[in-house]
Amino acid sequence: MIGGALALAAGAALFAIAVGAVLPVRQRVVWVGLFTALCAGAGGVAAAAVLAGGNTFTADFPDLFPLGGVRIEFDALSAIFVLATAVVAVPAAIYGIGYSARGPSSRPAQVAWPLLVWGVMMVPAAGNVTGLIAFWELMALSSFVLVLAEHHHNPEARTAAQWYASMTHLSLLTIVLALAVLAHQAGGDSFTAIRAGTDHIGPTTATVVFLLSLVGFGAKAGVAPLHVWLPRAHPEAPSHVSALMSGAMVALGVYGLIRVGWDLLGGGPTWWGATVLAVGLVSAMFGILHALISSDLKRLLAYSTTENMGLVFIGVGAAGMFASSGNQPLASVALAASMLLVVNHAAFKGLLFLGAGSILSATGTRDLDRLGGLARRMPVTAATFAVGSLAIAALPPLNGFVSEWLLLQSLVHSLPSNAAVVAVAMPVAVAVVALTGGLAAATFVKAFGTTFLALPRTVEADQAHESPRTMQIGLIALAGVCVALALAPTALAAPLQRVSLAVGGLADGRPIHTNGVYLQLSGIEAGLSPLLLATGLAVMMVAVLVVVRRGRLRRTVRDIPAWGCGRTVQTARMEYTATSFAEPLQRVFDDVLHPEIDIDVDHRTESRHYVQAIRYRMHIRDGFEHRLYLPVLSVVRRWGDGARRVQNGSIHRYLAYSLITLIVVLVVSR
Amino acid sequence: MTTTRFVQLLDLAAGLVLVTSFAVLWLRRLVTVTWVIAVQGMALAAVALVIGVYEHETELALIALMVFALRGLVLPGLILRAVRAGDEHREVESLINVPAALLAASGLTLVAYATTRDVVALSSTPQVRALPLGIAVMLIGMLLIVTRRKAVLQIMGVLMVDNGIALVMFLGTSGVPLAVELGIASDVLLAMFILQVLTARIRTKFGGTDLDQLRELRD
Amino acid sequence: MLKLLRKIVQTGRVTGTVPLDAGPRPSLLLNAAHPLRGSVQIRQVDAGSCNGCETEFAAAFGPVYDVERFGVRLVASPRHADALVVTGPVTRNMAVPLVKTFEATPGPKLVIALGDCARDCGVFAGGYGVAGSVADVVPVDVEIPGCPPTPDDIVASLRRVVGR
Amino acid sequence: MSPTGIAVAVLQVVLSIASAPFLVGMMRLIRARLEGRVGAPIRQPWRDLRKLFRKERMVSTNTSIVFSLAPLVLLASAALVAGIVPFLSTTSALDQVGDLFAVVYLLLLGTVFLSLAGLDAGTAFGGMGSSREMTIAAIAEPTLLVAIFALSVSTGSSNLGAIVADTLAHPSRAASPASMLAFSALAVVTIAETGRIPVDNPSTHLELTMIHEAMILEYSGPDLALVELAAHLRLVVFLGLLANLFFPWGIATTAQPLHLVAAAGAVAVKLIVLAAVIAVIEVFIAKVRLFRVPELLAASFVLAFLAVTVSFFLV
Repeated sequence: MIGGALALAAGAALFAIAVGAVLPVRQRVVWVGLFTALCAGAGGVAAAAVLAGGNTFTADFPDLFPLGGVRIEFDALSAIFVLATAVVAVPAAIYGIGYSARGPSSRPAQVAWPLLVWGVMMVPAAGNVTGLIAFWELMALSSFVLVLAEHHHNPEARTAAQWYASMTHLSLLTIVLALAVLAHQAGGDSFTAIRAGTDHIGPTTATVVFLLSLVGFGAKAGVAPLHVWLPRAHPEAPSHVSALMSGAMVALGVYGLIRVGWDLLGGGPTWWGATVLAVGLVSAMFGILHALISSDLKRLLAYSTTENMGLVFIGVGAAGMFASSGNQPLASVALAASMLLVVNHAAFKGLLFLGAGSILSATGTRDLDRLGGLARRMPVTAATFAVGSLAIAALPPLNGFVSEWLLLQSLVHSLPSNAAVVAVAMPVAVAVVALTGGLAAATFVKAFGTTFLALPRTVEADQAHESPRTMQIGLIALAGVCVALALAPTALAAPLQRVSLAVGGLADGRPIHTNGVYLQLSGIEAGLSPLLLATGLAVMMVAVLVVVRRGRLRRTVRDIPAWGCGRTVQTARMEYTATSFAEPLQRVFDDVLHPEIDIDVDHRTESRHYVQAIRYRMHIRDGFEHRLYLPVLSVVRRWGDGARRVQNGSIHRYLAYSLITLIVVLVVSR
Repeated sequence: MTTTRFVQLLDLAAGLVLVTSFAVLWLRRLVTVTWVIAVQGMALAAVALVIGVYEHETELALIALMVFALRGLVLPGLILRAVRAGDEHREVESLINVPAALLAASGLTLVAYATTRDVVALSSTPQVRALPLGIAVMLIGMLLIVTRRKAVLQIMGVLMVDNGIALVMFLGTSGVPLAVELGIASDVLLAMFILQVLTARIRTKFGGTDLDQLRELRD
Repeated sequence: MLKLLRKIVQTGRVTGTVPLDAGPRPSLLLNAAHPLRGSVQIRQVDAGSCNGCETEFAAAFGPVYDVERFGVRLVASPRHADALVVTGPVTRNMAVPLVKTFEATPGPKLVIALGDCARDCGVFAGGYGVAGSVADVVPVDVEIPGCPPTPDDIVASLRRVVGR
Repeated sequence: MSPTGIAVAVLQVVLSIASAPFLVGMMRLIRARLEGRVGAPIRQPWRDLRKLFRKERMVSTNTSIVFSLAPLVLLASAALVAGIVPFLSTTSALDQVGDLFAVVYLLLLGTVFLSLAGLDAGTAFGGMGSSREMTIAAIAEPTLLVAIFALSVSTGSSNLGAIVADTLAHPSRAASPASMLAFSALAVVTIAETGRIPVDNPSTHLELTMIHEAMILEYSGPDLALVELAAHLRLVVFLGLLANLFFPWGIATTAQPLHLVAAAGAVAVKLIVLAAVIAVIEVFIAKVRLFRVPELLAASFVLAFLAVTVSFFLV
């Protein structure tokens, strides 16, 4: 059945590519969307089957490429990532039908989209080095095409694509290096062979492979300081593509790291985990701070992806540290927390990106300071975006809370531990996770509040209409997934156990016990019932409502303006904007963010005691980009300038170079 | 005194020494800071007293009395006088802001714990387990010296470093010879006097003791 | 801190040092079942006053008169208010804000005109910037005469409203 | 989930809602007395609420459904927490439903909805209040969770019932440095989260200094009553958490009526003492500037952080 589903997925993807290349625009969009959804759905079914049954599916295609074959090895770890992909890809594909009709309907974009979905699903399914790299590159190329899809009317997309291409190449380069070294040392290309050959790998080689893959997969996951492409590329891609990229593609960085570091290499010393944890801490803080101050909705979501990947890294790193210090049950809880977060993140970040796309296509802007009042104009988008915002802010009773809770439990119960580094790292980790949670709540109050509530700030926002039906279906489906994951995370207890068994080097055990309603952890006396929590909240609300209605309610006055301190006119210009909302927190973190603020005051010509206009400009640069990348880039540019002096276009000089080379070669190889 | 009671009292007193050093970083009014330094000295005395009573060492109890008088009363009194004498008894000025200083101090505490783990592991007496507190107080004292602008606060920093050293000695060696303690105390007193004289001189000559302004003397 | 504590102990309670209820107790304004009995929140509107009435009004909430003990409280928004206390003749610029404030107050609500100016424009009657008395702009339920009214008068009138 | 457990939970919710306005009335009375005033009677907050429930409800044309939903969510989340926290007995049915983390995040849910409602009005002050409220909530979060961390290190569980039972079994732990540090950290956060001086002034009339009050400027009648009641209830919940996590004595470990009555008396005494202390402190100190609040919260964070360090290394 698993094989059939995977074959169906491949067939659907091929068919979608074919119709994307052949059909005229209007049918093209519809059929590509439907078949991409089918492809993702089939992949999801395969993943669900593996997670439910626990069998690993393998298949070999030995002669697919001239240099090596492709092997499919579909185990529980692969399946959880494919499941996450399917969760976001099916609704995104359906949404894409409506979205593409007004946007990226060109042939290349419509061909690249099913390719990307299929590539993202097949990367975790690959069972050998060649397969992994092939699918990885497929995914990278198709996503690159899609980032460029709207470059005609959006010049920003070109610089974004440049950054994306270079970071993707860096990522691919390091991954290829890491996997090549690994395969060479272990004496085999397939993962089974590598696992069997880990004994031949010395600790130094293992460390080199681990660090290389940390860089390569970390760049894909968008963790700081390798995140620079993410806040550029994700906003510029079409929204359903951003949903898939942010929800599922970046998570493959985590997949790769776990697969190479803890599955193939079988784990390592404590500092591996500590390094991953540290990267996670920095990313989480950095990501959420920049999301907080960002007033571009999609950029905000992209930075929040860096934050969430940081949280996943914290979980993986903590699991690695616990595993090396011998606390296997806790390691499996930490791993379960990050895997649940991957699935949850796919659902809510996908939902939020689709919502952002809906807003973008209705108003033509992503600038929060130019939106407002959309709740009554776009009720479906507003309701689903609200679900996503509450979920990503980790508020109960939604799904983000469950994974946050698991993560905190695993961190909190690490003490007392006999490893000093654990004892030092865990309080810091809890503090960072907590601060991240608080800031995420503030960020998404800002995002939802300034977009959907109060008065529209521009004419465009005032004249917005709800998106077409297909887009609404995508939104509602993902919101439904969020709610389902929130109420019944217990259904994932057994699959998470299979995942933790699949990663032998990290954890083995049964992280979560459940009787259907309560979540209980192994070795930790702590319980949570998201279902009962939601029920309790609903019961309380109904009770309050009943009591209030019972006490003879007087009439409700509705058609009145808001209380504006008696001012004659109350306009949207008086509302707090996204920038002003974030200002207090930005000031609190001034020392980290280093904002550049210009204030110009124009005086009236009559007297300089009267002010004509005040212009306030604030610019916050990405610290890593500014301090790390730009210096490196300027050095590279200087080399480039030097090279230009060597290459001045004179044919004589080029011939002279050839002569010199020939002489050198002759001398050297004498 | 039962062992549990002893452990509790010891932890409480040693914990107070640490908390007061955080309070010094947090507070802004110089007079209040001086009071907190006095409380720290008293807490230090309490540590010595608790150990002395538990181990029936009269000598240590005597030292406790002396520490109380010197670090709880005399030295803070002198500092208070210096603070009041200058017209600078208003607010602390710092090179880094308060939350950053507090976070740095908690980092230093972690460092203190992490670095003394091996020592602590050697012996499991309650005294030794509280040892990192002393190191932490020392480090926070140094942080104070490094980050504060006013000379008076540097004096307090020196005093805090010294309190930390004393705490380490009480906890680590359980029973410092009286002579050693006397010697150290007199050293501190000497340093105090010198600094105070210096401060007074600088103030009469240049007015105020802002270190950034002092730097201009060099140029 | 010790100084403040000493001050508190030495001062003791100052409310009631000025005798209240000098005259006969006026009849109550609201019947016993009225929602506002026992709790009246007030939003004060200065419609153009010379601030004499404000001073006296503020004194009524000070420790000496402490009208808060009868369940009267000042609030920051007319949405929270049950009664508007309006002072001064209504100037042209304040007429619209006053109406807006009245409209923003949820019912049942009262308007209390505080001081002679609020009742009949007082010495400002006929001024070029005056739109009229408070009653010309919004319906007035209670009038407190005086230029300015004493805190005693204010407390007595507010007690009439709150019924305690 | 036994019927008695549910009964205990319901009892806790009802009792804490009923007593919350009285506690606030008492705090106002204490302040008034210290200021030399007579002050309103203790039952005045209930009178105000009763009146508000009988007034008109005003919903401006700017607002969306969030505005009407927020008071409900705010009160419901606080009430649910009142059912989870062991006020009267450790046998509440809701104890296993959520632990301390759930409590913290439930309270944050209420804050988030109220902040959204503040933005929904579309007025300058509403947005200002929301922005400030979220700022404080965000930077108070680490203190809360790290303090919980400290508590759960010594007991090995973050479940409220387990922590209370553990403190009852080891009374000496209440006086340990870790526990005292965690208590002071949580006390500071309680003051920040319930909008008391020095973070926010609950009786201010100046919009520019407001935090909580600024968000609810637009509410009227029954909605305002719900918001106010929820604010009172949150105060009770926070104080009750402080009281019973650190001084659980008197709490019932069964669901027998007699024990519950005794526990109600004990928790009432604890709440009154804590509230009185806060009221007295409020007379003595001034509100700090908004941008000094992070210093206060950083200090409380350091206390919580030290509590973790100390609880791990010293005990």
